[in-house]
Amino acid sequence: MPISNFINAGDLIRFLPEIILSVAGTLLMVLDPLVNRRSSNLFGTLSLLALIGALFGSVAAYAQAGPAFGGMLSVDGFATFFRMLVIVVGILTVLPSYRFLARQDAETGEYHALLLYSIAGQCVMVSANDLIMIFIGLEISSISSYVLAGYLRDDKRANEAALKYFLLGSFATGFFLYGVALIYGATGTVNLTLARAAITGANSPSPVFIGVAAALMFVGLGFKVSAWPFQMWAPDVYQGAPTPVTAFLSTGPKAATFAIFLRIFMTAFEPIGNGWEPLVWICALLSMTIGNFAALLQSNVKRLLAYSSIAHAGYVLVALTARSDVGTAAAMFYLAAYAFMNIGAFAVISHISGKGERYQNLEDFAGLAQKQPMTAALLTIFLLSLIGVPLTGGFFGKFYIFKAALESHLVWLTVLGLLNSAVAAYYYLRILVMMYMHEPSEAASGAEPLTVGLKAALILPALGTLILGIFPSWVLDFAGKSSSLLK
Amino acid sequence: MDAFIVITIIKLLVIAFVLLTAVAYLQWVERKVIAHIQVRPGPYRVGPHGLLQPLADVIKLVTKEGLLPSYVNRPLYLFAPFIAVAMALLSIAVIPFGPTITVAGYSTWMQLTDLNIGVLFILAVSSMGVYGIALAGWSSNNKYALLGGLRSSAQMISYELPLALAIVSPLLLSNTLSLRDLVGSQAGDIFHWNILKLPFPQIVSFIIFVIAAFAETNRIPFDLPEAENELVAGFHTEYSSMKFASFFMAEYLNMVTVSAMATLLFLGGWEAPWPAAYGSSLVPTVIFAIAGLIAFYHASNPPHKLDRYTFAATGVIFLIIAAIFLAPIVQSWLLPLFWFLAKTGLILFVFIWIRGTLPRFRYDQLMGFAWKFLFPVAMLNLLVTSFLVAWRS
Amino acid sequence: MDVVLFLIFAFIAVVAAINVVVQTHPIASAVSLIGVMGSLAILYLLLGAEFIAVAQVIVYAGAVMVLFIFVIMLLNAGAEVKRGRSLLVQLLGAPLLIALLGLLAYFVQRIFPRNVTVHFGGFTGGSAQAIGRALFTTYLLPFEVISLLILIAILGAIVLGRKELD
Amino acid sequence: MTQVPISWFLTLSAVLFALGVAGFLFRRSIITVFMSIELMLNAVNLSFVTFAYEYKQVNGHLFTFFVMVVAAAEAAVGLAIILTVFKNRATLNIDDMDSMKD
Repeated sequence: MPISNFINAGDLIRFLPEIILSVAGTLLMVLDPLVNRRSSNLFGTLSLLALIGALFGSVAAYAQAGPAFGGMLSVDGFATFFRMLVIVVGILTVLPSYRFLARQDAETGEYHALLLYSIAGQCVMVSANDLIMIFIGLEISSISSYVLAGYLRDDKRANEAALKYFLLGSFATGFFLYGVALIYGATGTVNLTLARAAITGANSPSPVFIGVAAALMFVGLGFKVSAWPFQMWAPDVYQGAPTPVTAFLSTGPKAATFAIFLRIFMTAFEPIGNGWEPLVWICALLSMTIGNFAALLQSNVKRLLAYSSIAHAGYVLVALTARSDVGTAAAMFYLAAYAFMNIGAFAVISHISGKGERYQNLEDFAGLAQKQPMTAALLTIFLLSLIGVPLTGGFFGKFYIFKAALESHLVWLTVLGLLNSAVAAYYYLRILVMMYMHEPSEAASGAEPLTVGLKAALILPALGTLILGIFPSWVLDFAGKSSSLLK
Repeated sequence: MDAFIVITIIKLLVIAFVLLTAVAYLQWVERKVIAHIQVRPGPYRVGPHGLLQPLADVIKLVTKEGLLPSYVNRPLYLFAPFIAVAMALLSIAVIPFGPTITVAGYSTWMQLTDLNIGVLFILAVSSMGVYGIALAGWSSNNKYALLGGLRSSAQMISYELPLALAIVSPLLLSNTLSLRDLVGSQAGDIFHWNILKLPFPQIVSFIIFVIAAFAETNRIPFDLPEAENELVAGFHTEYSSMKFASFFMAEYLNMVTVSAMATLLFLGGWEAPWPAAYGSSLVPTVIFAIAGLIAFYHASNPPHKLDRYTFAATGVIFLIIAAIFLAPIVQSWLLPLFWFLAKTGLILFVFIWIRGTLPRFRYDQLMGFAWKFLFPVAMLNLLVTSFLVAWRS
Repeated sequence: MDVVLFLIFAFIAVVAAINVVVQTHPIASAVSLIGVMGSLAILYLLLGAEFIAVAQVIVYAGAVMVLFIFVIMLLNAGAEVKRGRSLLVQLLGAPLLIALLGLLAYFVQRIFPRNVTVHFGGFTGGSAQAIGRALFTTYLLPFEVISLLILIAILGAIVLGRKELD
Repeated sequence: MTQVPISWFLTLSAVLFALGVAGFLFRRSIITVFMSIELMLNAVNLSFVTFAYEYKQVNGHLFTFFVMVVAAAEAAVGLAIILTVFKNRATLNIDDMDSMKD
C-alpha cells in the first residue's frame, strides 16, 4: 500500500495544534538550562504564544475537517470544540502561573513544557477516533499531570497529591485498557466507527461481552472524571496540588476525559444504551448528592471546590444519561462554562493563598471585598455562575442539561438534580458572605495587588462566563451542530 | 525427527563441555597474560606452566564448605547465583559458531538453535542477568554488598542503552535479526564485514559496543561494583564456594558471549578476512606450524628439565593440527570455526589486556561517560547510518 | 503438548501472581512479578507473538522491574507493617474477590465457546518484520505520538528527582 | 486434545487482572500497590495477544507494544513520585498518606 494511505499534507494540518504544542514544549525544555530564569517571564510568554498559535492551528485544522491518518483521528466539530476548550484552559492556567511560580521560587521551563505536553495529549484525546489513540492521548495528558501535581516536590501535601493521583489514575488506566481489549476481542477493531458498525451489524457480538467492555471503560473513565463511586481521590489531589495546577486538573483533563466519554459512549456503545443508562443514572445522582453534601462540611476552599467539582461531574453525567444529541450539546456547553468559572475561582484562590500556599481556609477570604473590591467582584461572578444564577454561563449550562434530561423523560433525575443545585447554593454563598460581611482577615489584608497577568487571568474567564450567560447561542449552536455529526 | 533430537543432544553436550572448559581456561589465560604484562610468571606449579591450575581451582571450590550466613534472605540468596549463571548460559544457545556442516550424512548448523530474533533474544537474556547481581547484593543483608549491587544494576541499566544502540546500526546494514543471516549478509572479505561495510563503516559503533560490553560484564575499568578498596568484594562479599564460583563463571561466560556477539555483528562471524584464492585457508596451518616450531625451539634449550619433553610433545600436537587444517575433507567446517574462534579470542584478549593496563573509573565519571558521551555518540552514529541506508535503498 | 505447556505456565503465572499479592515484603512481590512476566512471555510464544514475547522480557522484566528492584533497594523498603484493617475489608475481601473471579471466568467462558483453539504455529504473523511494517504504516501516528510520552517520562523523572528547583 | 481453547487464555488474563485489582485494594506498601497495577497491565496484554491470535491480525501485538511503552513511562514517573514521597516522609505505607484528612 502506498504511504499516502496513512499520511499526507492534509493530515499534518489536521494535526497542527498537537504539533505546535509539542514542538513548543520541547523548545521550552531545551531553553530552560540556557537562559537566566530569574530575570524574565520568558517561559510563560513563550507558552502563551504557543497556546495562541495552537488555537489558530485548531481553526486551521477545522478548515480541513475530516478523518486523518487512516481514520486514527477524526477532526470534526466536536474535536475542534474541545481542542479549543482545552487550549483556552491552558492559556488561563499559564496566566496565574506566572505570579504563583515566582512566589514559590519555582519558575522553570519544565513546568510550562509539561503543561503544553499535557494539553497536546488532551488535543490528541479529543480528536482521536481510535481507542488506542485515545489511550495514548489519555496517558500523555495523565502522566504529565501527575508530574505537575507533584511539581513542588518539597511540599508534603503536593507529594501526597501526586502519589494519590498517580496511583488512582494508573489503576483507572488498567480498567480502561481492559475495556479496550474486550472491544478489540468483540469486534476485531478498536476504531470507534468500525466498532459501532460491528456492534450494530449482522454478526453482532454477544451483548454481554460489549456490556462488560462498556462497564470496564465506565470504571476507568469514571475514575478520571471523579464520578461516584470513584471520587475519593479528588479532594486530596485537588487540595494538595499547586493551585494553578488544581485549576488545570479540574477543568482541562476533565473536559477532555468527558469528551472521550461522550465520544465512546455516544458512538460505539450507543446501540447498547438501554443497558448502561440506569448505571449512569445512579452515578450521576450520587455524584451530585455526595459532592454537594460533602462540600457543605469543608472549611478549606480548595477542598470545597474539589467536592463541588465531583457534583459538577454529576451534572455532566445527567447530560450523558439523556442519550441524545441535545444532551451531548448540553454537556459540551456545560463543560465550557464550568471551565471558565472554575478556573477563575481557582485563580482567585491562588492569588490569596500567598507564599507556601498558607491561606486556603474559608476564613482567609473574610473581608476581601473591603481590601480588594475588584478581586472580590470577579470571584462573585464565578461563584454565582457555579451556583447557576441567570445571566451567567453556569445557569444556561444547567438549564440545557436539565432540559435535555426532561426531553429524554428523566423526570426524577431532573428533580433531584435541581434539589442538589439548591443545596450547592448554600456553600457557595458561605464564601460570598465571608467576603462581604466580615472584617478583613490577615490573608485578605496581606494580599498583593493584582499583577497584569493575574488581572488577565481573572478578567478573561469572567468575560467568558458572562458571554456564555448572555449570548449562549454562540457556543450552543456550534455544539449542537457538531454533536449531531458525532456518529 | 529422531535424528534431529540426537544431533541436538550431541551438540548440547559438546557445546556445554567445550564452553565450560574454555571458561575455566580463560581464567588461566587471564592470569598468565596479566602476569606477563606485570613481568612475572603467573601460575606455574600445578602442571607444566600451570596448565592444570583451573582443575585445581575447580576442586578447591567444589570441596570448600558452603557457608550460609545466618542473616541473609535465604531463598533469594540461593537463587541469585543460579539466575546469574543460568542467564549467562542461556544466551550461548543461539550463537552460531560456523556454517551448516554435514557429518555422516546428517547436515546440521553449528549452533544449538537458530531464532529469527536471535539478537533480541540475547538482549533479553542479558538484561535479565542484572537480577543475579542486584538480588545477590540485596539478599546478603550487608551494606557493602547492597551498595555493590546498587552500583552494578545502575551501571548495567545505563550501559545497556548505548549497547543496544550500537547493535542497531549493523542490524540496519544487515537487515535481519537472526544471527545466522547476520553473518550471511557479511559474506566475503573484510570489506564486506559490518565494521568496514559501505555505505557507512561501523567502526564507531564497534568501539561503543566493546566499551559498553566491558561495562556490562563489570570488567575493569568498569568494575566498580566490586571495587575492593571501597566495597570489599561488592555484591558477592557474602558468597563462598560454588555459589561464588557461579558468579565468577557467569562473568566469564558473559565475556565469551559479548565477544562472540561482537564477532558476529561486526567482524563477519566465521568469514575469512580475505579470499581463499589469496591463501587465507593456509593461515591456520602457518600459525600452528610456527607455534609448533617455537615449541621445538624451546624444547632444544629448556628452562626446566621436564620441558624438554613437554615442549616437544606440544610442538608435535601443533604440527598435527597444522596438518589437519590442510585436509580438504575437514577444511569446510574447521576453517570457519578457526576464524570464528580466532576473532572471539582476539576480543577476549583485549578484555584481559585492558584489565592489565587501565585504572578504574570514579563512579560519577562512569555514569557521566555513559549518558553524556557514549549515548549521544551512539545515537548520532545510528542517525547517520539510518540516513545513509535510507538514501541508498 | 500445547495444553501441557499452557497448563504449566498458566499455573506458574497464577501462583506467582497470588504471591505478588500475599507476600509482605516488596522484593518478594517483585521477584514473583518477574515470574508472572516470564511465564506470560512463554505463553506469548505459544500464541505466535515472538516479538512481543521478547519485548515483554526486555521491557518489563529487563527494564521496568529492574527499576522497581532498584528503588526497593535504594529505599531499603522493609516488610509491610500490618495495621488493623477495617472489619469490612477483612470479612468481605476474600469472598468478594472469589465472586469477582468466578463472574469473570463465567463471562469469558460464556462469550467464547470452545471452537477457537490455540496451537503452536497457528499464527505466525507476529514476527519483528510484520510488527515493524504495521508500525510504520497503519500505526504511524500512535508510534510517533508515543515518543512524546517517553519524552514526558524522562522530563517528569528529572523534574521530580533533581536536587533543587531553580 | 492437543489444542488449547482460546477461552483458557482469556480466563487466565481475567484471573491475573482480578489479582492485580486485589493487590491494589488490599496491600499497604506503595511499591506493592504499584506492582499490582503492572500486573493488571500485563493481564490486559495477554488479552490483546490472545485476541490477535483469534483474528489472525498483528494489530493486537501493536497494542501490546504501546501498552508496554506506556507502562515503562508510568514506571519511570511513578517511581520518581514514590522517591519524592519517601524523601519527605520516610515511609512507604499508604495509610500514612493522610496529611490532608480533617
